[in-house]
Amino acid sequence: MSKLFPKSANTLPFQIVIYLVVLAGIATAGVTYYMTPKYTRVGYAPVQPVPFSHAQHVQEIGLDCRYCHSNVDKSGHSNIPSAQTCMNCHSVVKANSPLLAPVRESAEKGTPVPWVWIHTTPDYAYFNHAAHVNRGVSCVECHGKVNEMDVVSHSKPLSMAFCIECHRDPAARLRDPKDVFNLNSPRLADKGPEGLKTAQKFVHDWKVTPPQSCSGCHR
Amino acid sequence: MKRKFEHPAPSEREQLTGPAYWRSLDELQSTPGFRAQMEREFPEGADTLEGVDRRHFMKIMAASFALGGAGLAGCRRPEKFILPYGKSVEGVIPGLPSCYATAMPVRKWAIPLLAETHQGRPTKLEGNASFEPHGGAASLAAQASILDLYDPDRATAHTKAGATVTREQVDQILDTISQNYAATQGAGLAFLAEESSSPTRRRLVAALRAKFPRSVWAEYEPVTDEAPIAAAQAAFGAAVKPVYHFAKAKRIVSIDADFLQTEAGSLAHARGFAQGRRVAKKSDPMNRLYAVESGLTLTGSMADHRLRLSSSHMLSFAARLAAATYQQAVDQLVPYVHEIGVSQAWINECANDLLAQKGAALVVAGAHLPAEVHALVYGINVAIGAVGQTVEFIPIETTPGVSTISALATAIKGGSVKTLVILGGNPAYNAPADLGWAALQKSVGEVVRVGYHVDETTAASQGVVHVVRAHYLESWGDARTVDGTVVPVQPMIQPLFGGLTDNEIIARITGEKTPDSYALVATTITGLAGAGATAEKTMARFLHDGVLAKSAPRPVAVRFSVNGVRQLLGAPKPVIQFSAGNVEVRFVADHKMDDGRFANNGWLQECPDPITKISWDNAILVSPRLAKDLNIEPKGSAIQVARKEEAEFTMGKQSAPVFELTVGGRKIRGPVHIQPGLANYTVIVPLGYGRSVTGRVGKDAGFNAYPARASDAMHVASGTLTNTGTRALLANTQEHWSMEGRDIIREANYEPAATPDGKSYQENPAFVNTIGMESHAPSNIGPVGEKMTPQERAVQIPRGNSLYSTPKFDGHHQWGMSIDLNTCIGCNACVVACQAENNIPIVGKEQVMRGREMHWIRIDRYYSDGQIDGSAFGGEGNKMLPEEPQISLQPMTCVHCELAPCETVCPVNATVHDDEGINTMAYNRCIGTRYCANNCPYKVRRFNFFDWNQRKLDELYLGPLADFGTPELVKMAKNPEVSVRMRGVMEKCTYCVQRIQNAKIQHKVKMTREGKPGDVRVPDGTIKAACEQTCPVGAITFGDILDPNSAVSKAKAREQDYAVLGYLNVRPRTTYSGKLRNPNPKMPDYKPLPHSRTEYDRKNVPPSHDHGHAPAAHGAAKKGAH
Amino acid sequence: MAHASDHAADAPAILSEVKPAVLPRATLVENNRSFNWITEKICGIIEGKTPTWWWVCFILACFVASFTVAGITYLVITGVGVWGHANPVNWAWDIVNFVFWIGIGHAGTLISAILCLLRQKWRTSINRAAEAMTIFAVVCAAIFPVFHVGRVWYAWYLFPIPNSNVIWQNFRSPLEWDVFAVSTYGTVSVLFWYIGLIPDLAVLRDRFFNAGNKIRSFLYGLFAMGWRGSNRHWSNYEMAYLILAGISTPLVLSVHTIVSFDFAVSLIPGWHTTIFPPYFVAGAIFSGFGMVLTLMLPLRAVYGLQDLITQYHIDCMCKITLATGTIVGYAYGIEFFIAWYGANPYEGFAFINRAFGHYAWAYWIMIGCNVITPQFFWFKAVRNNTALVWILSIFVNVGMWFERFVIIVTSLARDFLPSSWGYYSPSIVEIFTFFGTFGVFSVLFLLFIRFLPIMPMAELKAVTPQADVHGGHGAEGKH
Amino acid sequence: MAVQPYGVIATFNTAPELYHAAEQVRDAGYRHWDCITPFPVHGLDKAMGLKRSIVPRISLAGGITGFITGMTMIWWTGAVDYPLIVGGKPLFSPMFAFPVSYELTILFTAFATIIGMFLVNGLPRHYHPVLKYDHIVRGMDDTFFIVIEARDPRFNLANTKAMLEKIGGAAVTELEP
Repeated sequence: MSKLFPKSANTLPFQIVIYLVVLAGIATAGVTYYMTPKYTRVGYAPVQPVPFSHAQHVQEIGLDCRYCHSNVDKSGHSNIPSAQTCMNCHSVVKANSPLLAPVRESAEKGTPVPWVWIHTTPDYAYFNHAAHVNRGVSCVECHGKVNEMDVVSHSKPLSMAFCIECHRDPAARLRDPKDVFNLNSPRLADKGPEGLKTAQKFVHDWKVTPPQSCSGCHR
Repeated sequence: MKRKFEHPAPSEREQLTGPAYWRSLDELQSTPGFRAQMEREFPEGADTLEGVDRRHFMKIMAASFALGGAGLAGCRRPEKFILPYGKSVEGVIPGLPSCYATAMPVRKWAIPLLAETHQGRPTKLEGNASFEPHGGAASLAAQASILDLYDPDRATAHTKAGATVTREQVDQILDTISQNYAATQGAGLAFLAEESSSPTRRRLVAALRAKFPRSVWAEYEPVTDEAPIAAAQAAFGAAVKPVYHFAKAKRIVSIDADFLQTEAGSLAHARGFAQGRRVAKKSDPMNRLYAVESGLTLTGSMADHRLRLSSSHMLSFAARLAAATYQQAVDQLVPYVHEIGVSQAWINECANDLLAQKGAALVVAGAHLPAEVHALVYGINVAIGAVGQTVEFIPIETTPGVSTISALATAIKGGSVKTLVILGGNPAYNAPADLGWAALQKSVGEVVRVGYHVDETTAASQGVVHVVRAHYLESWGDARTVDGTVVPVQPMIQPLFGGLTDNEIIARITGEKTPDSYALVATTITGLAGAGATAEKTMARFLHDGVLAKSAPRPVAVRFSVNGVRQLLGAPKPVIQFSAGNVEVRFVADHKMDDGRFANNGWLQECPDPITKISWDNAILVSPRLAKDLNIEPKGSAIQVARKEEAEFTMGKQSAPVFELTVGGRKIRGPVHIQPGLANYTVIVPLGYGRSVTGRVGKDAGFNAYPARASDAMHVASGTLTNTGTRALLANTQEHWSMEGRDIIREANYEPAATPDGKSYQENPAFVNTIGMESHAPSNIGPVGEKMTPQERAVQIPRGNSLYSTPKFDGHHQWGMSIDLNTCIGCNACVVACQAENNIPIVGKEQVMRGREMHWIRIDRYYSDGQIDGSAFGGEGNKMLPEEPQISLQPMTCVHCELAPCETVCPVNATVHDDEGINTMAYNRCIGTRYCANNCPYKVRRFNFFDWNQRKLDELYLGPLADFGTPELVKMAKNPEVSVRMRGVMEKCTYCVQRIQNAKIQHKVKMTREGKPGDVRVPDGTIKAACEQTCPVGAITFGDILDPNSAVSKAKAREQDYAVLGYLNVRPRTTYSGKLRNPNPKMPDYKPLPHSRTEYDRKNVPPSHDHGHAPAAHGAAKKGAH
Repeated sequence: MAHASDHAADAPAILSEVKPAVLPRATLVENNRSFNWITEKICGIIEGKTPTWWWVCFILACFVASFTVAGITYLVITGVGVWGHANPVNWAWDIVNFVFWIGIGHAGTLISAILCLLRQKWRTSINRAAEAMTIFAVVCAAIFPVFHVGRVWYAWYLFPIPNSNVIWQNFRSPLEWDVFAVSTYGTVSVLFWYIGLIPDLAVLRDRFFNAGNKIRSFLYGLFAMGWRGSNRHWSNYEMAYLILAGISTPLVLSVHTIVSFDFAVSLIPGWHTTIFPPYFVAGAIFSGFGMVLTLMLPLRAVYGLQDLITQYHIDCMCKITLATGTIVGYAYGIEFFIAWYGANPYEGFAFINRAFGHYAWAYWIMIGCNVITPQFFWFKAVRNNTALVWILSIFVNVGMWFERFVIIVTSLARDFLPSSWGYYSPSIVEIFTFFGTFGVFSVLFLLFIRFLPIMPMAELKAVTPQADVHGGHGAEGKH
Repeated sequence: MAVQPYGVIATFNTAPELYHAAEQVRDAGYRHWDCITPFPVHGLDKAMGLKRSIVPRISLAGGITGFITGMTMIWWTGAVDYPLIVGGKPLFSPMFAFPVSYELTILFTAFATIIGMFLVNGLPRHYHPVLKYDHIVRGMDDTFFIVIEARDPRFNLANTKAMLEKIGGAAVTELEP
């Protein structure tokens, strides 16, 4: 009744609709971003008990990934090195650095160093390192340029979408098996004009058929 | 591989006060137990690390597990930690399991095993294939025994009069005993131990007896699984025991012997029996089993001719069979022959059959039968030429001076026992009732009890010292298998609660200061290996192989002594004729609980009895005839559209009348279950239930039958039944016993009948195609599909006349399975193996009664008697219970349909196919509509109605008011390769996809290393499903059907291979090989068709099409066969 | 409604000749009531003082509804195990109740849409309440499929929402079809109901304003969208209404067809039946009219609406009940025939077992209530006896619940492998949860009759004799 | 003169009166005018000379969109974006896509119809000069009105008023804007 509703009320419904549309859009976008691994994980860079710099160890000293993560190409699980491994060098180098106290303590007593866990897949998803690094998937594909990180941070979302993207098109992301542990190496497909063909040949010859059905990762 | 990181750290409080399951390093230093790990890693070098070096090495080892974190770090997610080894352990690669050889001791034999460990945590046991007679099989109990290791209710601390004592105090107590009795040469000291086959224990006991010659060493086992030595002594004049070679036996007579399940060596027997029974092609021979039994055992269920007879009448039967096989002895045997209601023709034809296969026939008698029967059976075996062929005799190592529990009881009564050491066992629960053991034990001044659980025996006397006994997976030890081969018992983990082994106790009392159980074993083994063998090499080899080569005693030649047997038989005794008022009572070891030792094992409690299908309970089993006489036969309904149930079900729960059983004035009460196939007036009373002092699982499950059992009638007695008028609910997992004339299990006789009907295997090996809807319907795969090879079919999925086409299955493998119904003995080992492998929870009796058991594989048991009524509305035939049933067993699990009906109906794509033909189940996608379970024609999908893993089974209905979480100890039992499912999701058999995936990955890694990266096909035999691996009869074959030479392809190529419910066109990847029966046409109880086939014909073949030629003709036309 | 004859007049001549038979010549609004009388009568219900009985009923209904709330809360926090489900019966009361409520809802749409298309003007006095019933029934129905899932917090997986798991729905699943069908049905029913309410809300808006109740006037006005009775609006409005009626008709048929697909598409004997769609739709109409009678007869008595819901209306509904009940009975028979004729032993057993097996009691309750009960409606004396009609309508409701129970539970309980045969019995939780949905329904319905016009005033006015611009002499005037 | 009124309104007591009056207004050539009725009066559209509503076209467009949306969505999700083998059925088939597409057709039609109806009617419009008329309440109840708007080219306050009175309109009143 027009005695109840002012004239301005006539534009209100339209405005409300506009607001609702905008609000719904923002809410959707917010949820899609903030509730996905892209937000919840990427960038996670916790403070570790020992300020270990991958950049220093890889770029300056030239260690191979497998020096420490020695079982990455044998086991599903990429092991974190024991303190013993650290002490191979650090019994000599910086032997008394206070920063290395937890490592020395661990090596001495056998108590583990409580490294904060960064890269993880959910409980029900099974990821196997050996299956990937032996067949041309470089560390860098999932972990980012760890070789340049002073503090390791979670650089890829590691969501199912992320995994599936590569499983659908492995040729675009594979490296020469020799380059798997060289995080600066280019992907096969990026190597010049013949690159993609080499990659496709690799996929064909090695019978690289990453599973896209549930059983590949969920057991 | 990753799950191990998810064990949350024990809170600080827990670490300080609660049991520390994973020892800290300090403790590690001071305990010798963790060396187990060492030996496994460096079998060769173990020796050099003895003593200080070894300790030093141990010192630097850190627990490999990682701890989950506490608290939240910001809003992202909980902060968790990765805890690496402090020092690397050589050979241990986190994420890869290792397997070590060990063995599970069972009374006087043992089951050699391989234990799969994940960073020092055993999670799964498999049979050790190095032990040839078992061929890598493990029994139901062996599969389940790993759960006992992680039993939260096991004894967790040494106690004295209920108060915790330290290990040092225990040592002190033992040392005191040793010192106190040194002077008296052991007078006043008594031991009561379990039977054991361990050479080390034998050696230690000898040393003990040498030091304390006046002490009493008694051994007691409530149930017997080996033939009495007295029989061999009488028959052969030697202490020998029979070792059977069932594989060589073409004709077998079992006299009340359940050699496939409860007798010693059952795994070897089952494997041998299956070899003689497996028929892959027409020319393969098939053995024939005659079973004479009072109960219905798994062995009886496999019988081609089955005779129901009271156990008390077995002597008479044996005498008649002996007379029939050895005419010369007739006169001497006549006095022992009584009228027991068995037709002479039956015995004569049976005997003729045995004699016709001289040298390839075998007669076995049940261990519980008196020595007289065994002696006669030895005679028969001699007569039919079995000795030296199908049965051999090996000498028994007798320990002189071993006393019995009765003698010990007398000694206690006489007041001559001051200190009693009870090693294992549970006499207060299972000693013969007439001994009044609990009271006796109370009268002994000092009792030291070595027990795994705090049980009735611990509770029986006040001041008892309870020493925690180590689980065999925590112990060093040894044992002999059924043929005498020595096998190691090797620890997989440091004793979780500081348990000790019997050997350590005995050694300590003998006076050894620091008994080291590894050293004790090493000494024995080195001694056994004979001169010239170096200790370290022997041990290394021994531990690596899991068997000590050539340690089995050689069979000895035996000579049958008629006189000895005549003496043993003595004067003939009259036989009792049983009736409803005076029934024969048989006390039998339960299929799962054994004598009660597994009472707190949830997997076993929940596993249904293979015959009765009752879980969580035992019941007094009575025959349908006796039930009628007792007036408890279920009434059924006026229109019986299906066969009448064998029990009354109210709201789907079996409601059993509770009876009082009186044996010699002693009374027990228990629910009565009607069991077809029993001797009319024999009641079967399974032991092992009704535990009053045990853990939460076993307490008050079932009723205790021991109080009715006296030392003069341990196995067979007579008694009376009276109805108490009350009822008890039983958790029966299979309500209906009849196949209803359906084509589910397709059976045929091996040999043609006298008047050939085209239905026998020899006449038509593809007989399965003449049964079922698909036998007279157009082919589901169409003419195009019929022309394809199985490999093409697996990939292309021809759709026949369907408008739809299936996307191609383009995986490198196509997985499939074949189950041979002809050899499956229904032992349930697969059920529990699957449970252990796949983290399948138990749900408790209440939930099983509702029908919510979670087993991914189950054994369906059907009876048939050929009496079913063909008409739709039923008839008189439907109203009777079978007295002489034929039993058909069928392992049923997800059959991985290519055109899976469950997948179609899932709204969220939680269950879809992978490209290798597996019907996958993504738990994390599942929202739990349960539509898939409804649409599964095989009903093999299981739903998590509650959070079985996180809640206590008695608090399921309390919701959030109940505790949440899994005990640490229980978590350790979980397989890290398999998701633990939460409530609200569906689950089912995955073909052990974790094994498949890991094998594929390992193969790829290996091939890449070897420079053959394109070889991605896993060789046949690499992957074994858990059920397949443990199956003692090799009934299950799994593998790649894309490879025409794989075992599974060959199994599927058998002409009798068929798909259950094939007409539904769901194309199961698991197919079944039809069951064959091999009755003797000359026998008076010969039936030309298996009962199930008769019932099928009655239900499905119109009377005009007599003799069922119609479906046969159709099938023939379709397949173009025969 | 008015539009129907208008458009018929515009249509080609042949169409006007093939008008569906308009058999009834009975009076739709009796005693020649004026427009104002209708307005006063219907608005009076809303504007009057809240009667005591309403409060009593409302509190009672809230109490009963709390059973559902409590039952569902307990279910969600504890697990589906609190219900009686188990292998092999994985669906039971939950889906029975779902199909039952959805079926009831169908009568509402049928009355408002199909009868509208068929120009059965007698629908006008009952269609508003019937549509409300539809919506409330769908609300009650939706509770079950939503909460019967094991992990209700993941129920959003049912909708194609893009997310980081990149996995989509299975559009082959009848359950997924159900998701779309039921949510569409709910939405369209609400829209249809709302569009019918607009003119009446405008009336209430104005009346409350005049009565000085600005708040209620504002609320009604908000939803009346500024309706002013403009004939230019009426023209579009009527077209929209007709279209909604037009799409609601195939919708209502498709919804129950799809619900029946839940069973028909499966392969369980007793479910796998091609006659399910028509049979379910007939059953839905049958149960729906049963429910309409059960609800409207007491309402008519309490509010004295005898002039609006006339004996003629009751008569019509009884006849529809009779017709659909007979169809349902025929379907029961045909199922047995097909099971026999198909010669599939599994199928055959499923039906024999239904009638004579462990659940025979449920089957015979179903037959008694669904096949025998409606046969009484052959007799005019019965149709004229309101009390008897009401009692019989309750039998119909009970019978249709048992029909779903028989189909779902007996088929699952004994399917292919006898080894997995079982027996289902409900737990106290699901009994109370179901019982509580009647409370939920009543709460909503009581709120509806208290705050919204229970009859469409505009439509009622349009069928009165005065509404005829050509000066007809009564309802039978023209058409 | 004061503000130009919105228009004039005339009251009619019965439907036939309104009907005949409407015919005359129509014949008088007015374009911006309207009848206010408590219920849809049979034949009044014709009497007012209204064209057939365009709502059905909007509905049709909605329906087609719905069907295409359904089919495309099912095809894209099942056969293009993430093909999975489900029950051995094809990745896409119009058979199983039909039920959902059908429901979406109906859903989109319903939304299009309602939104179309509101848009075509210019609703919601809570404030309107007609609604300010004191007696308009009865227009929802039992009385009929004709409103002729001032913006009509033929509108002339006096003449229009006179015409309305002539054709039987009672209480002819000016409406405030």
